[in-house]
Amino acid sequence: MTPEEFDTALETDRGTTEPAMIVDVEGFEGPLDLLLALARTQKVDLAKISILALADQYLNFIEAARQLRLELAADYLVMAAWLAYLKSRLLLPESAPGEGPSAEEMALALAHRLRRLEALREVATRLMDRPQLARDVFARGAPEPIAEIRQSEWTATLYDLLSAYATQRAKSALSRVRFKKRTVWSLAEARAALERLIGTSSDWSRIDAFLISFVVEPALAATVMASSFASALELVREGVAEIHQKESFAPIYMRKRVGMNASAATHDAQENG
Amino acid sequence: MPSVAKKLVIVQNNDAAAEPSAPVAARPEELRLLEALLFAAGQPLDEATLARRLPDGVNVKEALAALKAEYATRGVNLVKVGKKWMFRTADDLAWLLTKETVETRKLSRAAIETLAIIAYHQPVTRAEIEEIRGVVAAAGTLDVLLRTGWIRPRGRRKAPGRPITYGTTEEFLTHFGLEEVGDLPGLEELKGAGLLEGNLPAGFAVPVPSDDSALRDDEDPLDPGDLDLGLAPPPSRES
Amino acid sequence: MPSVAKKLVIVQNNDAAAEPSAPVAARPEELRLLEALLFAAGQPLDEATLARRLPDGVNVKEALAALKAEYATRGVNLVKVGKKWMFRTADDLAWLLTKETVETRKLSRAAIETLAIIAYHQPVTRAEIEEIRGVVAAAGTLDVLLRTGWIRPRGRRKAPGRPITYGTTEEFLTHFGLEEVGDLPGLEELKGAGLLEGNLPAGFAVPVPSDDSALRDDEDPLDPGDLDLGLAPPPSRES
Repeated sequence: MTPEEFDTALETDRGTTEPAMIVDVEGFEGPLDLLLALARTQKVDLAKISILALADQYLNFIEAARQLRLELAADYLVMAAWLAYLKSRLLLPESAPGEGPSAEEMALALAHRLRRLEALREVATRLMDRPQLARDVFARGAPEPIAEIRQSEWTATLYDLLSAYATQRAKSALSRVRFKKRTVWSLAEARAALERLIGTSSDWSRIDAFLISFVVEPALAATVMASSFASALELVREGVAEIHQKESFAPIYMRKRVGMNASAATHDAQENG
Repeated sequence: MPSVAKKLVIVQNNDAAAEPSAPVAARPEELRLLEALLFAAGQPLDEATLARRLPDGVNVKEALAALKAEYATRGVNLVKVGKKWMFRTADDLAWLLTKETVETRKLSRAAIETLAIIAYHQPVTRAEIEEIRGVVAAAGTLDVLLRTGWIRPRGRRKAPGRPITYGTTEEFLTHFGLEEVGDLPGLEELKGAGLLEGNLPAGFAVPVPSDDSALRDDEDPLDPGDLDLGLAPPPSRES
Repeated sequence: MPSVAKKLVIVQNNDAAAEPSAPVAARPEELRLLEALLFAAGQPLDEATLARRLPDGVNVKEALAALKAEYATRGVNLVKVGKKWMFRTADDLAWLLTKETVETRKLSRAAIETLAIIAYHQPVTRAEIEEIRGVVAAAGTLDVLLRTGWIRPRGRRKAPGRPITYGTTEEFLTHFGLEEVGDLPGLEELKGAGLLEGNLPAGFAVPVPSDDSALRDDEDPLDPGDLDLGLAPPPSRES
């Protein structure tokens, strides 16, 4: 039974002193709800409601329920006891003022609670009547996901860098003391190169300038120089070429042998060798 | 009869300009961008997020206002819910679209009332909810509401027993299309009638609901374990 | 200069009519309905479905065409895919719907060592790096370093096989807060900082690095195809 049905059931019996025989508290959400339903039968603004009359209605209702041996929740009985007390206070002249709230104040507080519950129910209805998302109004049915582009940002500190470098350099230096394989320019290679040199010109050519063109890696300079010099001396000894150097550490020149100057060149070369 | 005034107006008729009818003041590109972002998003977006995605120098507030006005009469409206913006179908088109949805879970009367009490009286404790309803809350009511994601435990009342206080969430605002709890229907009437006061003595300031996550003076933060007790499950999505 | 004609026009200024400015040719309601239906739909809808949902007598084809035209210049377009219609973000705004997230990753030990050797010994070939490290480089190490943008292939060594030489970039300097690569600490400084300890063999040296972009005498320029060989791929996109 809904409160509305109860209302009508009760209304038909209004005017008789006998309480309604159709009693059902199932439909009520507690004593306040029952009181509110009863209050509505007074058909007046809740602000002007007669609490005394309401208390009577409630007590009659409870009494009827008891006669029918209906089991009532404790809440309802507590309210009944309180209303009976309130009723007695309202009927009797106020005896000791200042001792707790007066009967009038208690009645007003009850009326306030009833009005508050009623108002709340009304706004609750209005709230639920609002267009609700996914019931009345709808968001985009097929949202387009935001594509995530993950970009890696690498981190490394200068300390990481330096310590990695130092550690691994030190480690490899200590653990792998080894002799570097030496790249050497063979005498044969040097001789062939020199023969090509003196073959192209009968004038003096600087050996070092010529040799530079063969030296790709600086590390090879020494071996190229040494092999070339040795080959040059060999060529001079064979009388194929002559070399010339003005002073110690000065550039060495070389040319195809052309008679007279040979001995001087050889002499110079020997001196510097 | 309205008065009819006659006026003489000199119109400079510039032929050249009149010929290729000038396009209606070109629509600013930022409206396109905003439109795309908000249409694509599955969730409401706040202004800061939008600003971050838009080119520098775009006045997001103004652009949103312009876009909202543009869409006001359309089948899809731009609405502000909480501090966020989203496109939604127009309120009056529910009839057209409701067929589309599976019957949404119906809340019990107790749950609806409890939700309303939390919305209008927040922050509010379970005892206060029971006081207003005049009935002991059924065990499942708060649970059901927590599961909707519309309410959340927000703190603890500085009172004996330190009861948990409840408030509404951003999802609540989104679901009911509210910009803020101050826009709750009937709030003004309730306030005017002094019905938000609870049982406070007269002359006490009228409380106004607030879902401001800042705690009130009479609230303590939740205890560390409170949120792990299943009190606030992740906002459930309705499918 | 376009000719400017002056005209005298008598304007009847009807005050009453002027007040509530008449709405520009009212937009047909069916466009609102279509808009809402297509917006809320979880998947593209075909014309038959749309027709069933719309009031009788609506010319769906025409309405769709009108709606498509309306949205053509917007951030969201109405598009037909197959026989079905849907709203979709404008093609040119795809960039807007991507989010770039930056995840920081630590370089592996091998990568850091390799980077350090490149920094100190540049220009240096892969074989030389392996020689210095005493380890064959893992396949991905140089790749990862190229992706950081901190190293670059700078030329080819004039030697058999013409191996690629690597050097550091400006980004390398920026990242490590160096003004120039020559600021990298030398042997004495490394010792002073306690990074190099123990008995180092005589002749142990730390080169004075230089990232001068001019090719060395023993370097050839890169071959035309070198940079396209995936040696320096654009920042990889992971989805």
